[in-house]
This record gives sequence, structure tokens and C-alpha cells, in this order.
Amino acid sequence: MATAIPAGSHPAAQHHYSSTGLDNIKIAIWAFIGSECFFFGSLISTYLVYKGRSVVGPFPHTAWTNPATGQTLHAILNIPVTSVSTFVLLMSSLAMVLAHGAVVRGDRKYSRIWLLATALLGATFLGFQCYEFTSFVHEGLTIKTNLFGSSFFILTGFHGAHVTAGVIWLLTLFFVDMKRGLQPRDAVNVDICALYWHFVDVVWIAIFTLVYLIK
Amino acid sequence: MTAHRSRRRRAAVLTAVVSLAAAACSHQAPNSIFNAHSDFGQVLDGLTNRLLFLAAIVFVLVEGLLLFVIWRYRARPGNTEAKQLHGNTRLEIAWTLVPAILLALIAVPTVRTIFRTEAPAPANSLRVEVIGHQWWWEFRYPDLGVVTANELYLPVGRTAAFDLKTQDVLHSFWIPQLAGGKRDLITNHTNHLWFTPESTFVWNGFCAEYCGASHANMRFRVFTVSPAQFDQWVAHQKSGPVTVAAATPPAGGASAPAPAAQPAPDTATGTFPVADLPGYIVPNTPLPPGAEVPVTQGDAQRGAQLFRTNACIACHTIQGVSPGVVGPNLTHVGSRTTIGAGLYPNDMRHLEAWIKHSEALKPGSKMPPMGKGLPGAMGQLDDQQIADIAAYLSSLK
Amino acid sequence: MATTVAVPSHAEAHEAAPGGIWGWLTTVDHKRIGQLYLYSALFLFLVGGVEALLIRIQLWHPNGTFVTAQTYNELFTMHGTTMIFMVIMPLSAAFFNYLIPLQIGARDVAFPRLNAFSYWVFIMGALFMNAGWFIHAAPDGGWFGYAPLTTRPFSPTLHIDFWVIGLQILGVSSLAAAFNFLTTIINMRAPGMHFMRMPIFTWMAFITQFLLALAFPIITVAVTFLMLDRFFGTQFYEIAAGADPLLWQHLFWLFGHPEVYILILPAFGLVSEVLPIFSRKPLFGYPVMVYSGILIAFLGYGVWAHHMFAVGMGPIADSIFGITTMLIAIPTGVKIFNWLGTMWGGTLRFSTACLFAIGLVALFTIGGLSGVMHSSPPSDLAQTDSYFIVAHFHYVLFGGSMMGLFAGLYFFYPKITGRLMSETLGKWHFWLTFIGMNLTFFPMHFAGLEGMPRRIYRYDANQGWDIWNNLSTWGAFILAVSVIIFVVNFLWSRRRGAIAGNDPWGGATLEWTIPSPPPDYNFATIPTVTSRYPLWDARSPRLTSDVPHTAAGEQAVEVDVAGKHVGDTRFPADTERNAPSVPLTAAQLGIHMPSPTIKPFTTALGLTVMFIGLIHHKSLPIMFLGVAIFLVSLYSWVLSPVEPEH
Amino acid sequence: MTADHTHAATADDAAAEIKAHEYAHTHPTWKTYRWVALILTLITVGEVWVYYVPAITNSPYFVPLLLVLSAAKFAIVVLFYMHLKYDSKVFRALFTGPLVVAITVVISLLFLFGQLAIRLHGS
Ligand code: HEA
Ligand code: HEA
Ligand code: CUA
Ligand SMILES: [Cu+2]
Repeated sequence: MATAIPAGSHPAAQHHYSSTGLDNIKIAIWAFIGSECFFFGSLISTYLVYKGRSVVGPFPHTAWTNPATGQTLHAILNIPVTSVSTFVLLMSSLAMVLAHGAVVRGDRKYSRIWLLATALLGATFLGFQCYEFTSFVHEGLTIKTNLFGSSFFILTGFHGAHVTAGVIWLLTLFFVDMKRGLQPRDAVNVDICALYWHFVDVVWIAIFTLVYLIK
Repeated sequence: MTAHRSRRRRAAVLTAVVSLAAAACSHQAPNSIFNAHSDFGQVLDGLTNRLLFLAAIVFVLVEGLLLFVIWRYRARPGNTEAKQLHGNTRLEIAWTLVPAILLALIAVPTVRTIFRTEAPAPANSLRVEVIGHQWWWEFRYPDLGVVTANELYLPVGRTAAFDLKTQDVLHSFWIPQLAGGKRDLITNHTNHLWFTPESTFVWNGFCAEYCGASHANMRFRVFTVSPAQFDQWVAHQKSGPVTVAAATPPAGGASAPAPAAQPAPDTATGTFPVADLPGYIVPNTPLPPGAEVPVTQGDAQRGAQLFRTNACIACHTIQGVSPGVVGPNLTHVGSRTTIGAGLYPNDMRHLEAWIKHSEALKPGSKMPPMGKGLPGAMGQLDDQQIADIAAYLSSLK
Repeated sequence: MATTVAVPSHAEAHEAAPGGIWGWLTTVDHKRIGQLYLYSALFLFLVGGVEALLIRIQLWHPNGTFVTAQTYNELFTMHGTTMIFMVIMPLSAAFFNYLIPLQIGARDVAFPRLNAFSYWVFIMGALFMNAGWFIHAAPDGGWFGYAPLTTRPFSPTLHIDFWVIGLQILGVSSLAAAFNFLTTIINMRAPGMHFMRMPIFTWMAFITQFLLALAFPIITVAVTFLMLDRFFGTQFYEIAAGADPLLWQHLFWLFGHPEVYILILPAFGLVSEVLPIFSRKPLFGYPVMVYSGILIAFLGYGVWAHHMFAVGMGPIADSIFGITTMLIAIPTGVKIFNWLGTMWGGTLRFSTACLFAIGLVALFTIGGLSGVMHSSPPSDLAQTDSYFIVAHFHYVLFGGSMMGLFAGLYFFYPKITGRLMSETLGKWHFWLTFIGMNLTFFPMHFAGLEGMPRRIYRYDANQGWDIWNNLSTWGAFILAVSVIIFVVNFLWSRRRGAIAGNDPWGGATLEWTIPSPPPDYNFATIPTVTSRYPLWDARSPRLTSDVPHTAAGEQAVEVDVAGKHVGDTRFPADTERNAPSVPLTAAQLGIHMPSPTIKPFTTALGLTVMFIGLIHHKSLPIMFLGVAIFLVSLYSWVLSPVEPEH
Repeated sequence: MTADHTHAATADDAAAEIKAHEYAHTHPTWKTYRWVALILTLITVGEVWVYYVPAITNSPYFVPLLLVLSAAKFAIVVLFYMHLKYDSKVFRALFTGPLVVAITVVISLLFLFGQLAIRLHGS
């Protein structure tokens, strides 16, 4: 990591003309986000299409009695816990904008604090998700149980994977900051990470409503 | 020189089109989607003809224009400098509008036809359940209590309403000359198709959705018969297996004489003797090399015993004999024209080969080869035993 | 114009880049990557073509026994998959790579290393999927792999695993490339090249990138479900769990229909480049060509269910999808008529490139018209899954995409290699292709209308299909001859073809102002563009005087960036720097080019190994090895600069 | 991939400083962010609260209400945190276009699978 993220101050940069005055990487990340709309759109569609079509329980919002064993499995989603984790993710977005702002100002202290805070909040969210997944498994819902199990775990799991990638990205930025300090000219590198991070948050906003709250 | 080329090209294109058209008219097309023999088929026909007609007009206009342009504007002495037109708004609007109008001409009848053909079937229709299996067809008449396989009987003049289901993967139910159109059989769905057959005859049916190894071998036959013949057929199907020795006299009463030039159904069973069927109905599939069973005579009595004591009963139903439901119902197998889902003619030679090594006759077949010592074979039958069983099955009229 | 400039040898132009295999593995030059795409795709075209020939030999006569049912099913699956994902798409990608930077006046793409990564992922995915052949496990589920046939209970063996994993890998490549080209086109156009001055090929490529970026996520999800079902026991397509097979169909075709426009729009773009040049006229209705392309792409998202008219979606859905599908004929028709308008009043020179372009206009129309016939749902019930459909898509794919790509290949070959392809062999190639193609695919219309289902490895005699199949097979043999002639021409011309010079055809756009093959930095000085047809403006301003967006047609635009006037030389001043007799190296000119690196290759390798590891539960350690290679390479890539440190 | 890009002309040190300066003008400030966070929190609280009020969950307005609330959150994050409101229209096009098409596709799929129709009849 010695070379660290090359900054825009490259002498070569002067040879590169840009048609719009925008950063290439920022255009690319927005294109990527546009593309991700379809990725999550497909996953969400699948979840909604399969809603109420599982042959066996457990179900998200209603209890289910296994006709074979007589055992009753209660509605599986845990709204209070997920509300908290949703709030955590929202707050991580706030930390993210503050981190970006600090980098832009050249404020080394706060850039580190907020970058780390964002990553930790993200990790907290992941912790909640781990807790949620394990408790679901204990209650008898796995990816193999029914259509709900498959579509739920894979949708939220892919979201979780995005959060994980984001946390790793944030930590990388944090370590670069520790090592050589992020300068204002690095702002674009933080900016694209932030865009990604907020997008992941936005996806969760949709998931929280569509999966957890709508019965 | 280029002029030469385009002239040659036009000539080539013309010859091709004309000869293809000629060939199209002069030869037999027993599975054509045109001139289908049902109300449904005719509705589709009308629409398809309209589409073809419009497509032909656009084709001639566009290709004609193209040929004109490349001939007229080829570089040659006297045409050395291009006119630098770069666009013409009015023209461009024109060639946006004209296609739009043409499309409206097909969109309107299309939507009308959709709503007509996808309406619910009339209440008094004959209900038929079609169940797709890898790679054969099960036909059930729930109101009549009849279950059969690979050969479908329908009375003319009465609407047949099909409930299409599948036991495994997707298939598609297609009788080109009867219905014209097809419908897919979709797992966990029941699909619908209905039409009223208008002529008595026999038709080819196909599976039209790729369904694995033997998709090509998943065919069936449809017999459209008069209502009286249909009733007779139903009555026969409902009776238990009728073991008919070589020359048993017809059991039933007199039936209406069949129209000339049409195959007449056997009066006893309401089914058709193979010899009367047109060539494209009787399968010509060659047996794979080495599949032939040398023994040609079998004992039906012994065969019945062997059938009961071997794996056969696990999969096949013969009314009063065995309850298996994995494979086709064989209660009246001897009266069918084909075996293996329309793949081979139903005779001793093919039956024997089939029982001995079905997999070689029909790749992927879920029926294990019953011949002794064959790789993957389940059965322990020697050639004589196979001949006996074949004789028994042939006798199940 | 300095059209007679001698061609520099390749070595000179690439002095700085390492040579040999290592040079190719580490290259980040869009032109070399473009060539890699080109050679790979042409090779795979031969593979897919041989598969087609085997199919045709099997169907030559009724009840053919040339191959087994299983082999046949593998053949058509791999033929379709190969031709679509490993031939037409990478051939288009070859042109995107080679041409987009040249046409917009850039030195490279926005992310040169990502570009190399895309190629390596593509070729590894293609090799992986074809590896199935060598262990008797080539995919056999059809190119659209309908569930539940492709789920574990019905396809227990490795066949489908190769398909599923191969598609995932190929998808990564397309997505990465799409973001790259989107950025390149948005942000790296030369000063003055606003969108309505962009060469039409670049425009169509631009639209295609949107389609790629927005369609591939959907197939990724659909295939991921299948992969998880097969490997980890999820239930997405598990019929026993109540799954709905239509989910796969909707997701697949939501991708699949945009995909067919991904396959055709680049070819449309190439033809729109070729026809004006050989008519000696500007493209007729350039803005309308652009808008119709956009409209085709947009409408392409609202028609997917026309592949599912037989599944029983109900009358309302059938009507809606039928009508939206018909609507696409309008913008496509506009394109056809505008090409005719381009030729109208021109002085047509029938070079091979021009012939192929005209071939597209003639043949695509036929495919388009049968497409419109399918778009009427009740009538499609009769056509669907019959050879009538096979006829349709070969007319649009071979008659459209392939013809257009061949046109582009003959046209741009001199730019890529510095030499012209033989016109004599080229004409042979064209005429045999034209005849062979019609002889192969036109009879399929009749076979289909006479009831021949598709994807059958054998058919019975007496069905009336013999003659059509016989003709088709002979046509395929003619095509094989034409392909061999093409291969010979391609190889021969590389060494023996006539020297091309900068601008052999009298081109109009930036790529024709620089040497052939271009130096690695493309443009010694980034030009300032004041016109849609800069070269024509310079050569014969009188002719373009009333064409909008040309120098004479409107005020030239001054461009300043960050307070500095960019481009010392207004285009197309022909200085020694821009078109020197012996091109200078980047170093001599003081231009910094991205340095070669192996990291994209190793990252792609890691990714591929990771996916391959999925194929068997015993191979999971291989997957982790892949993850490790991937992460290490990615990190060292991301943390190292694009260009050498100074 | 962060580094694999060629920087824009403005990206030398001086320019970056200018950029930072401009940024302060064109981007929302700490105050805005605080407000945004507060509003987001309130909406979330509202959503969860609604979930526990039987009178609302049983009413036909429950689903539309939730959809509106989450759409509002979605929009706020995108406009302010992702500063789309202040940024180039290129980004707006790259995001909004696909988003609209994707949402349309999701809705059409729900209709095609009968999930939406059922809901409409059921309420
Ligand atoms: C390059 C790829 C390509 C292109 C461009 C197209 C273009 C079109 N396709 Fe095609 N299509 C495929 C590739 C392509 N297709 C493939 C691969 C399949 C099969 C997949 C499989 O099952 O394996 C398929 C299948 C397919 C089906 C499903 C059939 C079935 O399985 O039942 C349908 C149905 O509507 C269809 C329609 C159309 C239409 C309306 C167009 C339109 O875009 C065509 C528009 C063009 C014109 C109409 C010609 C020019 C216009 C004029 C000259 C103007 C005047 C014209 C009129 C007024 C009509 N296509
Ligand atoms: C761009 C796409 C493309 C192209 C170019 C082609 C090209 C050809 N296709 Fe293909 N085809 C598809 C896309 C394409 N196809 C698709 C998507 C399917 C559907 C698959 C499915 O159902 O899943 C299909 C299906 C398909 C079928 C239907 C199979 C079936 O349903 O059972 C047939 C049948 O004839 C066929 C034939 C051909 C032929 C003869 C060619 C010819 O044009 C090929 C010409 C090329 C050659 C003849 C190669 C010559 C090479 C040599 C001679 C080697 C020389 C070697 C050296 C010099 C080293 N194709
Ligand atoms: Cu059943 Cu194909
Ligand atoms: Cu389509």
C-alpha cells in the first residue's frame, strides 16, 4: 500500500482533457449505480412475486402450523430489531457525508473519525443482520426452507454483501488516511465511496418498507 | 460491371423466390399451420394471412426500392458527384407515419383475436386434461373416466377444452393442422386452449417446447371422429382390457360406414388399423442398429404372467392388472397405432425392440431397458420372454 | 490529404510496449485489446460455425444419425450461446475498443486497465464454457436455459453448471466494459465534439452500453438464482416448493430482448458509417438516426414477454406486449429508409464493405418483417418454437448483425492493420455469404410454417420437411466455403494486402486523420472538432456547406478548458506532428500513456477461478484460492497508479 | 478500481482547492445534513409506528402510505446525501433514467404475476 491512491495531481493529468469537467470515476460510479437499480430491482421483484406463494412456513408476517407435526412457527420478521438496524444504517450515511466534508476541508482529524464511524456503523448493521439470520435459522427458516426463505435471504444477503464491500472500502480509505492522509484532492475517491454507500442505504430503505413493513 | 452484378443478383433472387414458391405449392405439407381444421385454427389463419400479406407488400417495396437505388445511383460515368442532401424532415415524417398506419392495420385485428381466442371455453365443452411427461403425453377425460396416452380422440363438432399441465419440465401442446397454434404446459400452472375440430381425420401432434434429451421424440396423434364413433371409443376405453386373439370377430354392433378415402376405425374398439393411415401418420423412425429382437413369435398368456411378475407393473397401469402411474396407461395399448410417443409403429417388431432397450430407441427414456444383461438394465428378460410380453401387449385391444 | 503515407511497421509504433506474449498479456492499449477481442471472436465464430455445420449435417436427411440426441442438444445450446455471447458481442466489443477512442479523439478509454480486465474475463469465461466439450459436459439446456429443465432434479450432471458459471463470468466482462465505455464517451470526447457531432457508430455504441449496463444485472440475478438452486439448495425454481417457472422466463427475456438490440445496434452503427462513405454523401437524417436508436433501445425494455406468448399470460398482457413490439418496427423502419435516403442521389462504389452494408439493409428487413409477424400473439402461437422463429433470428442475427460486422471489418481492417483486404476475395466472400445465407435460412420459413418444431435432433420422413432441410444444409456448406475464403483473406491481407495509408476510403471522421495502424497514443495532438464530418469539411467544404454541424454549416466552436485553450492545432491542420512520415513514439512527444500491467489479467484469473471453484462441492478450496488471487490482484491494481510515476 | 481512471483537467492541487471552495457553496452544509438526518429518523419512526397501529394496517391506505414515506426517504438521501440536487445533470440522467425504467419493470412484473391485481381487489 506504499504508493497509496494516486492523487489527481499527477503531471500527466494535464494531458487529459475531459468533455464535461467531471471526474471519470464519478461518471462510472453513477453508471454503476444505475445498473445496480436493475440488480436490486430484479431481486426485489422476485421477493414480491413469491410473496405468499410458499407452500410451507415459516412466513414473514403470519404464524404457520405444520400440519404434519402440529408445531406452530410464529411470524418470523422481527420489526423492532430491524428498525434499530435501519436507523443505524441511516446514521452511517450521516457519518459518511461528514467524512466526505472533512476530507474536502482537509480536516484530517474529522475525516478519520467519520470514516471510521461510518465503517463501524456499517459493521453494526452487519452484526444485526448476522443476529437476524442466525435467529431465523434457529426458528427454522433457511435458504432451503421455502420460497420466502430463498428470496428473503438472497435479497437481504446481497444487500449485506454490498454493505460488507462498503465497509472494506471505507476501512481501506481509513487506512490510507492514517498512512499518508487524505488530501482535498482525494475528495473524489471518498466521494465515490460515499455515493456507493448512500446507494446501499437507499436500497435498504426500499427493502425495509417492501419486505419488513408491508404485510 | 457493377450493373452486371446487380442484374445478376436480381435474377438470382427472382429464381430463388420463384423456385421456392413453386416447391412450396407442389409438395405435401401435412403439418402446415395454414388451413387448419378447427374454428380456432381458422381465426389464426386469417390473422397470419393478413400479416403475411402486409409483410410481403413491405418486402417488395423496400427491396424494390433498394434495388432501384443501387442500380440508379451506382458510380458510373455521368454519375460522379453525389448530391449532398443530408435529410428531409417531411420525408422522414412520412416514413414514420406510413409504417405506423400499417401496424395499426394489424394491431386492431390482433387485439380482437386475442380476446376472442383467450375467452373461457363454452360450458358444454368436452374437457380433456393434457399432462406432459418427459417424453410422452397423458390424456385424461375427467368427465368420461378415460385415461390414455399419446393418442387423442376428439369428436368433431364439439368444442374440446384442454387443461394443460405438466408432471415435470415445460412442454408445449401443438397440433399444427388442427389448432394451428400451441400452448405451453407449465409446471405449477394449468393452461388452457380450446377449439372445435371440424373434419374427421387423423393429425400429427408435437411437443414444441424443448424438454430435454428426447424432445424430438415427444409426438402424438389426434383422431377426430364422428360423435358416434367417439362414444364407441369411450365405451371401449372404459371397459377393461380386451384380450383379442388374432381373428376375433367384431364384438360391437354395426357402426356408421366410414367416409370414403378416410381411414375407418375398427368397429370393435373405435380405433384405427395402421394400414389405413396416411404415410405421414405412420412413423418411419428406423430402429437403431442391433436393436432388433430375433424372436418373432410370442405367447400372450406367458407374456401376461411375465408382465405381472416383472418391473412393468411398477410403472404401468393395465386396468385390473397393475396400478403403476409413472409410465403410460397400457390398458388398450394393442389398439394404438404407435408406441414410444408417436415414435414407432405399434407392431411386434418394434414393441420387442422397445421393451428390450427402450433407451436406445428413445434417448433418455425413463423406462429402463428390460433386456437381460444390458448396461443399466433393470430387467432380466431374455428374448423369448420379451416376445411373450410383446405378444401380450399387442393383444390388449 | 496525405493518403499515401507509408505504413510504419508495427514494431515502431509500439516501441514502448513490451512485445511477445507478455506484451499482449499486460497490454492496456485499447487498440491491442480491440484486436484481442477481434481474433478471439473470429475464432469462436469458427467454433460456433462448426457447431452449426454439425447441426445441419444431422438434419440433412430425415431421421439423421450423424450425432446422438444428447450431442445435438449440446450442439444447438452451445451454438446459440457461442454465437450470441462469444461472437457477436465480443466482435462488437472489438469495434467499441478500437474505434470509440479514435472516433472521439481520445488517447485511450477512460479506464484502460479495467478494459484489459474485461477482455481477460471474457476470454476466460468463453474458454471455460467451451471446456465442457472436453469432459462430455457441454451445456445442453438451450441458449435460454428454461427452468425447471435446468434445475438439479432434471439436469443433475455438470452440463448446466458449465453454462451457469460461464454466463456469470461473461456477464462480469460485459458490465465492466459498459461502465468503461459509458464514461469514455461521456467524458473523453475531443474539444468541440458535442453529442450531435459524434460519429454515428459511437452513438450506437453509446446506446448499446446503456443496454448492457441495464440488462446484464437482470440476467446476473436470474442466473445467480439458478446457480444457488443448483449448488446451495435454494428454491427459486424448485417446482416442489411451488416455484413459478415463469419467473425465469420473465427475468431471462427482460434481459434477452434488450440483448438482441445489444447485438444489432453496433452493426447498425457500422453500416451507418460505411454507407455514407461509399455513397459520397453525409448520412441521411443523422439526428433521426440517433433518436431512432435511442427509441429502439428504450422500447426494447417494454417488449420482453413477446417471447412468452404461448405461456398463457392472459389477453391484456398479450395485447400490451404485442403492440409495444409492433411499435419497434417504426424506429427500425426509419433506419432502413434513412439508409436508402443516404444512398439516394449518391455515387455508390460497391466495395466489399459497401456490399455487406447493403446486404444488411436487404436481409435485416426480411428478419424484421418476420419479427413483426411474431409480434401478433395469436399468430405467434402458430409460429413460436418452430423453424419460422429460427428463420427470423438468423435473418436478424446473420443477415443483420453478422453482415454489419463484416461490413465494419472490411471497412476498418486497413485502419487496424495498415493494409487493405483483398477486394477480389472479399467479393467472393460476400456473394457466397449472400447466396449461402439465403439458401440456408430462407427455406426455414417454409419448414416452420409447415410445422417443423425447433430443437429437434431428428424428424420423420413424409412430413414435407425434407426438401427445406436439404436446401438449408447445402446453404450451410456454401456458407462454410465463404467463411474459409474470409479467413484466407483475413490472414493473407495482413501480410500481403495493399498499403492503406491514413484514409483509404475518403473517410469523414477523426480516425482517418491518423496513421494506419495508429501509434499507441492515437493523436499526437488532440484535435479540436468543429464539425460532424471534419475531414470532408477540409477536403471539400463546398459540398457540405448546407449540412448542419459542419464547419461551413455553422460557427466554429472555440473550446477552452480550465482556462487553457485545448488543442494547439485546429483540426485538421496537417502538421508534421499529426501525420508524420515516421510516427514518433509517445515518449518523444512527451505523451504519458498508461503503463502495461499484468494485474488486470491476474484479477480476471482470480475471478474466473473463484467461479470455477463453485462447480463442485469438493472444489470449494479452489474457489477460495480464486478469491485470494482476486483480492490480492485487485488491491495491488487499485493502489497503483495508471501511469508511470515521474 | 478507484485508481484506474485518468483525472480531469482541473485536478491539480490548486484546482482541487478551488474545487473545495466551490464545494462549500454548491454542496449542502453540516446544518443541512443534520436536518436531513432528523427528517429521515422521523420518517422511519413514523413508518414503524404506523406498522403497529391496527387501524392503519387494516386500512387500504397502509401500503400506499408506507410507499410514499419510503419514497420520501429515498428521495431525500439521493438528493442531499448523494448531492444529486447540486450535481451535474449527467449524473441525474445516469441515475434517474435507469431508476424509472427499473421501477416500471418491477411494477409490470407484479402485475404479470398477479401480485398487484390481488392487492387491488383485496383491499
Ligand atoms: C439481432 C437480433 C434481433 C433483432 C434486431 C430482432 C428484432 C425483432 N424481433 Fe426478434 N428475435 C431474436 C433476435 C432479434 N430480433 C432472437 C434471437 C429470437 C429468438 C430467441 C429464441 O427463442 O431463441 C427472436 C424472437 C422474436 C420473437 C419471439 C418469437 C417466439 O419465440 O415466439 C418475437 C415476437 O414478437 C420477435 C420480434 C421481433 C421484432 C418485432 C423485431 C423488430 O425489432 C424488427 C423491426 C424491423 C423491421 C420491421 C424491418 C424494417 C422496417 C421497415 C421496413 C418499416 C416498415 C415495416 C412495417 C410497417 C412492418 N423476435
Ligand atoms: C449470431 C448468431 C448466429 C449465427 C451467426 C448463426 C449461424 C448459423 N446457424 Fe444458428 N442459431 C443461433 C444463432 C446464430 N446462428 C441461435 C441463438 C440459435 C438458437 C439456439 C437454441 O435454440 O438454443 C441458433 C440455432 C440454429 C439452428 C436450430 C437448431 C435447432 O433448433 O435444432 C440451426 C439449424 O440449422 C442453425 C444453423 C445455423 C447455420 C447453418 C449458421 C451458419 O451461418 C454458420 C456459418 C458458419 C460456418 C459454416 C463456419 C465455417 C467454419 C469452418 C468451415 C471452419 C473452417 C476452419 C478453419 C479455417 C480452421 N442455428
Ligand atoms: Cu416435451 Cu418437448
Ligand atoms: Cu425479443
